[in-house]
Amino acid sequence: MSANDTTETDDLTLVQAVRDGLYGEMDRDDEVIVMGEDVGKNGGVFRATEGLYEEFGNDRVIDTPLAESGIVGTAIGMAAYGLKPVPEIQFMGFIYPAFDQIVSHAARIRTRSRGRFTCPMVVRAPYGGGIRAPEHHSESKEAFFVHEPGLKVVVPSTPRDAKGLLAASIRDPDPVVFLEPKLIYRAFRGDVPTEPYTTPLGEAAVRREGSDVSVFTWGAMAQQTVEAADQLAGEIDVEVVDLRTLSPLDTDAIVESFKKTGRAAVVHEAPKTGGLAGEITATIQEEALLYQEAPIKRITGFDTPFPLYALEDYYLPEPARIKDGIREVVEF
Amino acid sequence: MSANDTTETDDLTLVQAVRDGLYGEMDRDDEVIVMGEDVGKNGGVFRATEGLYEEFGNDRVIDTPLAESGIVGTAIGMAAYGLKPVPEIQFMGFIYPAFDQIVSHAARIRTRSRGRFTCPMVVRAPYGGGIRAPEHHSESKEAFFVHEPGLKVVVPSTPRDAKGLLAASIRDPDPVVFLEPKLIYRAFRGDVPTEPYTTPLGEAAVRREGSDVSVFTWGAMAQQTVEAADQLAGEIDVEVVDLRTLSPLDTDAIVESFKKTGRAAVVHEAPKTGGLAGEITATIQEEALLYQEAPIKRITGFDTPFPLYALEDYYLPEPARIKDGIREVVEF
Amino acid sequence: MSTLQRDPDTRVEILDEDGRVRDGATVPDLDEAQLVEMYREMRLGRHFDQRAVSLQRQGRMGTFPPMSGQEGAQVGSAHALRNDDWIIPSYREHAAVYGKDVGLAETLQYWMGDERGNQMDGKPVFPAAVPIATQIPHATGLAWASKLKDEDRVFLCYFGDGATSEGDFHEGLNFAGVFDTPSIFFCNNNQWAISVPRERQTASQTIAQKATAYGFDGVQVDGMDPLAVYKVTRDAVEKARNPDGDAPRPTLIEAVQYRFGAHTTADDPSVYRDDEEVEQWKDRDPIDRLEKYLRAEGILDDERIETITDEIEDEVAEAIEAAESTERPDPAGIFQHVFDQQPARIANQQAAFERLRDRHGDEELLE
Amino acid sequence: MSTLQRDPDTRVEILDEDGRVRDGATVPDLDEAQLVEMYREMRLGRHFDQRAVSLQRQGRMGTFPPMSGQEGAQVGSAHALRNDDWIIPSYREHAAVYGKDVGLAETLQYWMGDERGNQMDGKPVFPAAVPIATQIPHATGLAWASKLKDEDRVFLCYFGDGATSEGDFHEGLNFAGVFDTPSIFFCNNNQWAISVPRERQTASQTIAQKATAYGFDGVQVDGMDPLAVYKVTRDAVEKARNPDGDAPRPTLIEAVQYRFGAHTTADDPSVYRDDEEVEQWKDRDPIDRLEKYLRAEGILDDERIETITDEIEDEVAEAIEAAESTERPDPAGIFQHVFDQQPARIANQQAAFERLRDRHGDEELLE
Ligand SMILES: Cc1ncc(C[n+]2csc(CCOP(=O)(O)OP(=O)(O)O)c2C)c(N)n1
Ligand SMILES: Cc1ncc(C[n+]2csc(CCOP(=O)(O)OP(=O)(O)O)c2C)c(N)n1
Ligand SMILES: [Mg+2]
Ligand SMILES: [Mg+2]
Repeated sequence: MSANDTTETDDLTLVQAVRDGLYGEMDRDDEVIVMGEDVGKNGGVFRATEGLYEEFGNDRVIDTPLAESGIVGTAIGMAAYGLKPVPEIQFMGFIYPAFDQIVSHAARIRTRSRGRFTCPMVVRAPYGGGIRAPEHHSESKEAFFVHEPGLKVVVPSTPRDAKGLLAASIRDPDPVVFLEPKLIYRAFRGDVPTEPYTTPLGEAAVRREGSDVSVFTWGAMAQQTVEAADQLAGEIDVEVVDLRTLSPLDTDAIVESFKKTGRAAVVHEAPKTGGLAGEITATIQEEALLYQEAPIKRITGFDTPFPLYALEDYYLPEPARIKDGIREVVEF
Repeated sequence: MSANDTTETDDLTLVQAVRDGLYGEMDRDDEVIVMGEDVGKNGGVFRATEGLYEEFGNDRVIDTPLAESGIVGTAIGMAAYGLKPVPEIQFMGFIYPAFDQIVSHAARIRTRSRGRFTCPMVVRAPYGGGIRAPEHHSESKEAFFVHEPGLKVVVPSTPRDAKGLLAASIRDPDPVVFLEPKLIYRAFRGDVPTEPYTTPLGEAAVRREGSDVSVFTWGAMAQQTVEAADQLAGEIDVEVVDLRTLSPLDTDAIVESFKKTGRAAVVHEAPKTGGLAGEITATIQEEALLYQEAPIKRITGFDTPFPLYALEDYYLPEPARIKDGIREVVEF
Repeated sequence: MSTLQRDPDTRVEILDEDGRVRDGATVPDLDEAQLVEMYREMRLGRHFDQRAVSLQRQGRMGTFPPMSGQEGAQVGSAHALRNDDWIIPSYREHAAVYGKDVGLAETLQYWMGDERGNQMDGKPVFPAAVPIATQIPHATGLAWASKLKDEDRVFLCYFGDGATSEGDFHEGLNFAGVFDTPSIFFCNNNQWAISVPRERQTASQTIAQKATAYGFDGVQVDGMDPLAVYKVTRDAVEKARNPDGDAPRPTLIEAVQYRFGAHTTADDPSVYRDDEEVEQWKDRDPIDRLEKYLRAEGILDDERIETITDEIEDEVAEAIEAAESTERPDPAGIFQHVFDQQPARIANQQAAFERLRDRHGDEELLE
Repeated sequence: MSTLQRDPDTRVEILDEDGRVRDGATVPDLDEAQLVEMYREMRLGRHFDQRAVSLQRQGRMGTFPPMSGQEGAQVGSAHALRNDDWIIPSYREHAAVYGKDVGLAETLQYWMGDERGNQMDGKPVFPAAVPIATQIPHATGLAWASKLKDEDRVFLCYFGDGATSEGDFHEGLNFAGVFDTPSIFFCNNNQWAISVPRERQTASQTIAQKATAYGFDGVQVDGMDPLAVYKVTRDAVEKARNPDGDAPRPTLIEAVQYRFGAHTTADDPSVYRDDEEVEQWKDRDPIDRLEKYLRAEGILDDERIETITDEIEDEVAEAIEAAESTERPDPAGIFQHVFDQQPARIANQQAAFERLRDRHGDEELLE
């Protein structure tokens, strides 16, 4: 049930759309529970859960103690017992205390109980840099979760997708790590259908059609990339594919775009080594090597810890760096 | 100081060589401390620390409480204070409770204090499948650590390397995740120089020269790959490169071998998606696309949780699967 | 509630080492059939344990964690639960989950490396937890969800003395305190975490006193006295189900006991502990003590014991037969139950795998 | 030691809300100069706080965590340390680390997004810890290493009430108990973890009582009474340095206090707490209380206070000037200090980055 043009819409920021998505799913399904640090009365440190506590009460919008493993671990128990918990981790940099519960348990409970127990849980976390935040508040480590079988990993880059992908994630019977690009939480607004709807997981979206080169990206970098592509218009005809779901990857969409252009770049904030650009590159050359006309360029964060904010804008790929990378691919 | 032919040697298994390496480093440097669960009187569940407690006493060979974050977290404090702790994590599957301390602290303390505090710590963990072990005892998730800037990741595949790489890791001023392929802990013996020596980090080793195709691998898979290569002799001339250090990667060795053969496969136990085969593939096509004659084949574990042991031998790449993969590359 | 509200280092005890009721102790209200069933399950557990260890020695099973010495704590506590109360075990509670109708064959199947042994369909039991203490937050979450659904079930979570050092123990118990979940945290303090003795695990005098940190009761019980364990657990169940006014629902029970055998079949305890210590604890064998008590009460005699012995031997033999004659799991199972819907990538990997098997045959692949 | 060995809910208090010595309380042995210095540092802390918050409002600094209300706990505890004793802070201990000669300019530099502010070369202070409770195991490890080196230093670790819920709190304190490290775990219980009140953080009545779980003393102190904090900390330091027989070295101190301002400049406390509550706690302002006491003792008068006011205003103004006039960090710093020796890959990335900067200039890159 995708939204169409005649639907009633609101003009929302991405974080408002997240909130709207939570609201809609909680409203239609009593089993959906929001939990985490400061999600209740405070409405979340980014206001992503604003008003939910007042609307649904403290049995369904739960301020927890400050303990990420406890949050995700108890949520796994709740999910196994038939609820649909949506734990919030305040920043992705603080997801690691819960890493064991996510990779050893959430990801595996279905397999190891041969389908008896499942984990319909969505772990939400704002991620990424660029907002002058304190230390440990700016990392992008989506690759960790993509490498764990049994998890889905979803990253919206528009308000409309944020609501639809979140709804789809909550309705999905398997655990989803839902990463929200906080740099663009409030950067712009977009039309968001008022009624609940889902945007299917596992499907990439072409944000900009082009014939010279395909650029694959997600999250806050989708905006930077479209901007770079627009600036290159006339010079280079860039196709921008927003992957939206990082696990499972939409290999078909990647390969299809690449077969058309024969050239590609991947843009992500995460460090280069071991980042998903490698996975995407490997996938492309497995499936479409004969179409390949140039090395696939990885335009990414550096292999260094994310610097404190005085230097963060140097760390993050921005249009100039993206344009140079794209030119390199095209000029090869 | 690498071992040469006239050196006195012992005939050791890989795990004995690890123990020998620990002994040698503890003996030459009072600041080296071994700590972890059951490493003391019990000598480690794999006997990797056997006799060290008796030799060096309980101030230097420390049985800790059962708490991985506590083990690594206190080791970070000790390392910052000038000691050289070598914490053991009993199995890689139990490293995740310490993941936050490893990625958020060990990896970053040098950067974030601008070099004032460092973390000369080696986290040892047996890893990988194939020994009919219980659940959570067989995973290979080296890619998680490779994606974290500030960490080194080392995997020996021979007794000689085990001792030399461990010594180099302990002497290295930065944190190292040292993964020991437990499938081959006792699978064979090899000559190991009696005296302490180091095998440099960051240098791959060509285990078998060949001209048709390069196969990159590490850990227990190095053995399987050499076996497959030997079986292919006559039909296909396979070069086997054991990467040994996964971070920093020996890009030069990878590219050099690839430029010679123009064809490659990567063999690892870890799940395919997000595994290091992707990183290696991306690196190769960045540096040597014009030499590439076939898609680089990823011969890896599946994108599924590691099964309980009744099926584990189906999960792990073995010579038949490796040979088929190599043939595919060559026949492309 | 008075059994629970006591100084945490006063241990609850009922039977002495010779199976006599201690001065001032009250035997809990259990009928003969229940007492005999408890005895039978402990015997069954002990015998199962011995057979399982020997299966491992013969290469018919992988690593196995035996439980001899710990039957009293398992059986005593499991019997205090209502049928629909849940057990969230670690990896050593073979006798406790049996009390929830998990067949011995299923337990064997799991330790024979087959996930199907972890399924326990329809039974109020969570799968075995190998990563230490990680099941504790799950247990809190299950209890919490049940409370939110307005049920009146109780959730009993087992773990060892070593597990109390993990962060997940702390977080799981703290959540239980804050959300007042119907939880029992049952620590099988068997004195050892592999080779690490209890007193090197924590500097606290008892494990029971750790409950102070979470604002609910902690109680120590003689874990080798099935009647004392039953009593303490039943009181904790009562309180969890029907809390008395503002009394918090959760309880931490420390059942003091001993593991007679190795940590697992991969362990050699002679490296780190003396036989004498083992022998001393064997004097408190929970089976002997209950047997003596039941004989003295006229509930058991040689004849009934012999019948029980025969029955349990048959039952274990049948379970082994059943486990070993179960068809090996289908290799395709690797690719199933990863997600509800199989993604294309996994489907492709499965297809490639099947081609590989066709090409080479399982024999070559597994050689 | 008697200050520490008490019922954990008996709070150590010396000054009352009007700065008068409470009945039966003994003022710790501090000379005039020390008392005035404590007063001055609290005043400096308060003023620094206000200026820092306004810098943030003016866009001259990023997110900043203010500490108003908490000066008494920071200054009182830091003064109980010897020069070479260590502080392992969280992110809010601006006044405590000042006591270890970390300049205000360095603190500003860190919050202005420049790692150099975290260096504190030569000072016995660990870098700020943003991930909650993660510094606690580090603190235990530092103390342990020092003990292994046969030093007699003490290591004081700060954290908040919320931090006590994290697994790392549990593991860090448990290790300290087992290895008997010279540690003080100082909980700045300011009643709130962002929007979560103390009583929703844990069901335990006090935080001090959590020490029971680790086998060492826990003590609650009026954290807005710098003299009481000093006394309790000094006793804990004494015990850690020179333990009395078998007494365990570590101590958990719960300093009960209040954060007057927002959690950070990104927080709006009016959403989750009432002004009345804030006002009530303001009656216990640690600065007012010490000032009244020192006036009553004849140690301070209007004139000295005015001088102090002028001095601290100058000192803070200079620190701001210094921090703002420090050259921005070199972008190449991103690539430095990742490892001792720069690997080739990072060198290549740095070279590519420099080419990018050459090509475009910083202005275009940062636009
Ligand atoms: C997180 C984690 N760390 C380490 C291990 C390895 N290990 C398995 S059992 C065990 C000791 C457990 O001791 P305890 O909690 O006392 O339980 P017991 O085995 O005595 O019943 C250890 C260290 C593990 N399974 N999980
Ligand atoms: C591991 C982790 N989780 C979440 C956060 C986000 N966060 C920052 S401060 C804070 C509250 C801390 O409360 P408390 O421990 O009481 O210290 P206070 O800020 O009150 O001094 C939270 C949740 C974090 N920094 N680290
Ligand atoms: Mg134990
Ligand atoms: Mg607080």
